Amino acid sequence: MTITYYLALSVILFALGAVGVLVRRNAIVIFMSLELMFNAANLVFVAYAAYYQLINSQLFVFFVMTVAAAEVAVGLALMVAIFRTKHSIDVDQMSALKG
Amino acid sequence: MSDTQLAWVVWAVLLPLGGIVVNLVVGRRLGEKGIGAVASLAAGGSFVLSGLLALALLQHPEGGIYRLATWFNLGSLTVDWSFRVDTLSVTMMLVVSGVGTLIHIYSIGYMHADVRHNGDPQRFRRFFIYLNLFVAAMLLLVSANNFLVLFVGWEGVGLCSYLLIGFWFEKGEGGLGNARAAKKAFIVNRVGDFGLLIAIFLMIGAFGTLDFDGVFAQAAQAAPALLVAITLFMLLGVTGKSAQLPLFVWLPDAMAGPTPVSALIHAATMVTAGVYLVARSQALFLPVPQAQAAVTWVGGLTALFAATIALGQYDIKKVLAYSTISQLGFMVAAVGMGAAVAGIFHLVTHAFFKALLFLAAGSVILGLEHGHEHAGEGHDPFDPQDMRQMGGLRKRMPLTFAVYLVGALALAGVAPLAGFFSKDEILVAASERFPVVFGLLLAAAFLTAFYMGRQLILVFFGEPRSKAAHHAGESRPLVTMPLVVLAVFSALGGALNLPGLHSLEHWLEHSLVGVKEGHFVWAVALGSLAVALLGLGLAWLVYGRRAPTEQDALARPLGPLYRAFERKWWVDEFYRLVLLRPLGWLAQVLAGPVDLGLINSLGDGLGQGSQLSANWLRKLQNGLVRSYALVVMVGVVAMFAYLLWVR
Amino acid sequence: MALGSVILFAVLALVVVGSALGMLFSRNAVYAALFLVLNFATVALLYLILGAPFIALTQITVYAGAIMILFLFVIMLLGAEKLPDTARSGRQRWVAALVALVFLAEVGLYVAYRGSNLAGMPALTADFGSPVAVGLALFEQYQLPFEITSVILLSALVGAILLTRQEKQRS
Amino acid sequence: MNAWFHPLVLITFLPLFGLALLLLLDGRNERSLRWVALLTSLVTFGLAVWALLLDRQGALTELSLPWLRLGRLAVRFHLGADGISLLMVLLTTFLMPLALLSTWTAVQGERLKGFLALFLLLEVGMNGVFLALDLVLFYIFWEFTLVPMIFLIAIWGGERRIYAALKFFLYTMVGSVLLLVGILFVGLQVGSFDLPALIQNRATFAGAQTALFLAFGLAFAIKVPLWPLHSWLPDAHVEAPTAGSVILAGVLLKMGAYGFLRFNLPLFPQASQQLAPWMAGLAVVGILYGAGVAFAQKDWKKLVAYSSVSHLGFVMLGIFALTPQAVSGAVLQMVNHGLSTGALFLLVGMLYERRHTRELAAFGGLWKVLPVLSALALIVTLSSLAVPGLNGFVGEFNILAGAFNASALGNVWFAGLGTVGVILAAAYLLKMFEKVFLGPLVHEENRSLADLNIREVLTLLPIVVLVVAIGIYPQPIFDLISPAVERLLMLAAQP
Repeated sequence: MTITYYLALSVILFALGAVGVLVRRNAIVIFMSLELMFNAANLVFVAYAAYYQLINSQLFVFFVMTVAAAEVAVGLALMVAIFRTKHSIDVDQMSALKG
Repeated sequence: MSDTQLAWVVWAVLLPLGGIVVNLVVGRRLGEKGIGAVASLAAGGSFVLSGLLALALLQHPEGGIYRLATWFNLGSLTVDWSFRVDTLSVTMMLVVSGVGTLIHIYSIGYMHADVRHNGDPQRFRRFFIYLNLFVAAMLLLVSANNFLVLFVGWEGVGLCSYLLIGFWFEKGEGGLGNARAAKKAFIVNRVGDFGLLIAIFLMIGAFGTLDFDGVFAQAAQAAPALLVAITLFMLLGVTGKSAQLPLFVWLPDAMAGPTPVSALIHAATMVTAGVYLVARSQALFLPVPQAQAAVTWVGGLTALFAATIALGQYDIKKVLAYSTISQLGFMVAAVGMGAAVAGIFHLVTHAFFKALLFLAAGSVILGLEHGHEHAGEGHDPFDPQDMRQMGGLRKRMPLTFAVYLVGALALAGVAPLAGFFSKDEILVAASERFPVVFGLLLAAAFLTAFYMGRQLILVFFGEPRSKAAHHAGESRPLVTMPLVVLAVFSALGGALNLPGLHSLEHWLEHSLVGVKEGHFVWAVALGSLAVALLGLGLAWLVYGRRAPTEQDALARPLGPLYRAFERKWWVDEFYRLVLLRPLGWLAQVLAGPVDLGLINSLGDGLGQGSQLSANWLRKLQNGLVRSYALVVMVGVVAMFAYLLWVR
Repeated sequence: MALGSVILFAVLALVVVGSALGMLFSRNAVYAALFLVLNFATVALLYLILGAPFIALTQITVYAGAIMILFLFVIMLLGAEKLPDTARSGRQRWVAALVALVFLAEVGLYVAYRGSNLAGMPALTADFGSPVAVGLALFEQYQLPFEITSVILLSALVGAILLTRQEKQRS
Repeated sequence: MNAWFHPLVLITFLPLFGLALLLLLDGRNERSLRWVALLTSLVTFGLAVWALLLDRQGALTELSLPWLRLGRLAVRFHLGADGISLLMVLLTTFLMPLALLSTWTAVQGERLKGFLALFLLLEVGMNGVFLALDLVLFYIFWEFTLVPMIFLIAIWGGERRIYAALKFFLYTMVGSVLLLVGILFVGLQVGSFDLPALIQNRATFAGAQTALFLAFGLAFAIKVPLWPLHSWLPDAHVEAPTAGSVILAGVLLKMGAYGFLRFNLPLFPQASQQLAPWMAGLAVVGILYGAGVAFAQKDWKKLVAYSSVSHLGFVMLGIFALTPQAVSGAVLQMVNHGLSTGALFLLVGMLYERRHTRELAAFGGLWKVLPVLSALALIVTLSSLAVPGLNGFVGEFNILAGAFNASALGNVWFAGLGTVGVILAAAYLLKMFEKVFLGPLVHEENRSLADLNIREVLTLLPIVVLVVAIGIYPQPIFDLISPAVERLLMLAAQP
């Protein structure tokens, strides 16, 4: 049992999260994919905490989680606001910044 | 000479400028008489000062230099506002201010009538301002002590010539004729000035100074090739200002100016500036015979060429204009062959009799205009300068006729009038060094006598050929008085340098280099007199015995040759075809296809290029957040790959 | 290390990856959320194995609990379980897959060539990662960041309210 | 001396003070707005004269303060003036009040405040360009002049003002970008942007001289403009308001020539020597080409604009003849061109205000109805075509005489062909004068035109007085610039 396994798992999760961000059109699912990517990162933190016997990494995870919670709160509020004007949360419909 | 005396030369130049200032400031309140008086007094004052200088020179013939101020001083080159008082410059100053003053006085009367005839009395003041400016510039030209100050006068007189030719700028052919003539004069003169400028540049490079003394002192040691270049470029300047081949074309058109202008600028003084320049620069010409030959040939050819054209003209002033060109040819030839004294002598006498002829012609024109109005045909188109409309004026304008006769005979070279002696000296010099040019000049002298005879007969003899001529009357004393003075000088001017006495020669040898003792050759003198009389006689035979017809009496016998005289050898047409048209076309091409097309597209292409690339780039900014995320991801992958590869 | 822990890890990892894939491919957003809850819970188990019981429980309460409820709530609120099909980004999908594969391959390469020198996991002491240890570190060493976090949460709170507030319609 | 009250600082930034006053004033009170702007520019001119007097007593110091640090690079706030700078500042501050006077009735309405403010900003930039001795500072001022000018053209311009402004902007920016690259390169090589330090250590970048010369030179050549980079000029001139044209021709073009003198010659001596024939060649082409194209123009302002191309060709020829005489002549000619072309644009503007057209064909015979304007126009035209006794001649003569005997150019053809430009100048300028002022009065609407009023005479008179004064006695100016010119040439001559 080496840390490599955890790293590999984390990378796979991260990649899946990234694919989710890239291919899904539903803004809420994109958010969920983002959370997945956070999760992958957290896993690495925790694995290294065990590996180096350092509690600090676990605390980083704690902070990441709080920030993620805040981000989700604001992000979902944004979703609601956008949905009110556009009646859709399809990100492909949101191209007001087109050059 | 003391500095105080030398300073007079500056005052002589400044006085006419003072006249300008007075007329500019208070001229409006002075009235015509006042304006004319101020201007004439200014010019007259210059004449008095020149006379005083001449008297001073009698005691100190070596003259002197008066340095007023530094004009500019750059690197090794210093150019001063400095003036040269010597016998040559003072002679020229006397001629310029003397003839100038007479013409100022004459103009008071002439312009009084002219501005009314042309319907703008306000312009009276402007005329005298220009005239004073001219006198100042011409005096500066002849009294300059270096080539650049000379050049100031040189272009200054050209400017005045421009302004005065275009004095009636709304008149002439198509309303623009006079303005065009003025522009032509200035531009053709600029071509000549180009030559003089290049000569000046060469002198700066070769001698490091533009002062006459400095340049002439080094001329003897200079490389002949350099001197040839300098003198030939100078010759270009001379052909421009003194209306020689090939740049003479502006002078006939310059007759668009009021007649006093033709007399002062385009006959007596300005056009002789080229002659003065060559005489002044003898030291540069003497070491290089090739350049001398070039000048002489230009003069000789011009003398004959212009004389032929004079045969075919009907305009009283045009005849005199071509005669001026021809006589200038005599002078240029003279100074070219080293007979500078003869050239200056002819310059002086020519100033007298040609000014006289022009002013008398002006008197004739005034008489005809007067007669035209008197005849009650005030509004009909009428050319008061057309000799075909004249005839029989001998009885109606007796005084004018008398002085005109004196002038014409002097010009024709009939002894003992002034022209005989001066022309004779040139012919003698030519016969010794340039036999072919001697032939040209002799032929020109014959034609001179002939066309002057023709003019006298057409204008004064026979019966009046128009109502205007019928009603013509003698001009006012203010106009005729200067004529009489000039007639006296024209008659007696030969006394300046009588054979055996050579007073002018001894006077000038203080300032001219290479003066050779002139001598009198009886054969040449008698020959030229015979030629003159022959010309006059032949003119009588051709024109005097029967009433002139619409077609000139020579037209039939000479055929196409006469047509060439009449059409001025098509020189203007030639220039238009070979130079003006292609240059105008070139300008159009440059302004159109080249500038707006080619060069402009450089800038517009820059703009369009950035617009195109922006159009292409903005497609990347598609507004889809997932595309941006994809790009971020690709970047992450690429960076990761780079890190893998590097480590 | 015992074979048992490897097998346990393998099983958990399979669940984790499987639930992530499930989230990725479920058309209905509600299913996606539920898959994610499963995923988070399983990861929490991994945290437990790694000696982080406090983090594991936080994961379950905050992530799997609060956040995912929020997601589900919003999905229900907006009625956005399913989106109509639009074929606007067909190409993007394949490019994304390709990029992900390349990424995985890169990491694989890295692990294969550089990861071998990593030692095995050390044995963990009993109180490593205990709530006491975490609490001490949090309130001693990380006091200031902790306070800042609270400010972040507060501003998120304010922001969320501000963004979702209905403007009073003016007539 | 306190840095705030250093004369050079005051000259540069005093217009900002006037600008602040303008902003405080009520925008509808046009009269007081104009007076504030005019008085500010007059005081600035007074300060420039004061600086000149100080300099003549040897009491004018440089000002060098530490300003910015970019890593190990220091940018200094370094202002200094030699004779050339002072002359250019005098020209700028002299033309400024005249340009403002010319707008007295031409620009009105609620935007007047903005117009005057932009003008004062422009003056800050121009004075700064001529006084800055640190490359970064210079670059800031250089770009700074661009912004107000763009707006002056784009807001108060003629019909195609947007196109003209855009073109002006594009051309200038292309040059500026390379200039910036050049400045950064030089600065990084030496570790300083201070001009004296750079000159002292110029051996460090001697290897890249030619490339640097071209990088700097492109920006300057576009500004001059050197043929064939001139095509922004006619459009900008034609579309710009009168006062803008005056400043554009009078000062902005000089910035290019000044840049060559101040930076290219001392920083890149070998490249200057090697490229001198090429630059002179382009200059001569510009002289002849500008004259030819000017001859074919039907729009009065365009004609004057192309005449600028021709005249600036003389300036460039003089600079790259690299002899004291020619360079001094070129510097003087910069002033001359500012005066005579500035005055020509003023005249065009005055007639445009009366007639609302600039077509040459719409005029003719104006001398009859406008004697005062015509007489002044005649003097200005004659100055422009370099009649001796007026200022243009002294400049052009010294340029051509210097270039004719310049060893840097190697042969006489440059100056010889340049002299042909003197003939052509007579052709197109006299054509212009004939079309506008001579001939019969063919258009009825011209019959009732009013001659100049006192304000307009006051606008033109100072220029005419200087035109004559410089023509007759230019030596004070040469005394002012000669030490600077000789120093620059000495720097350009040493390898």
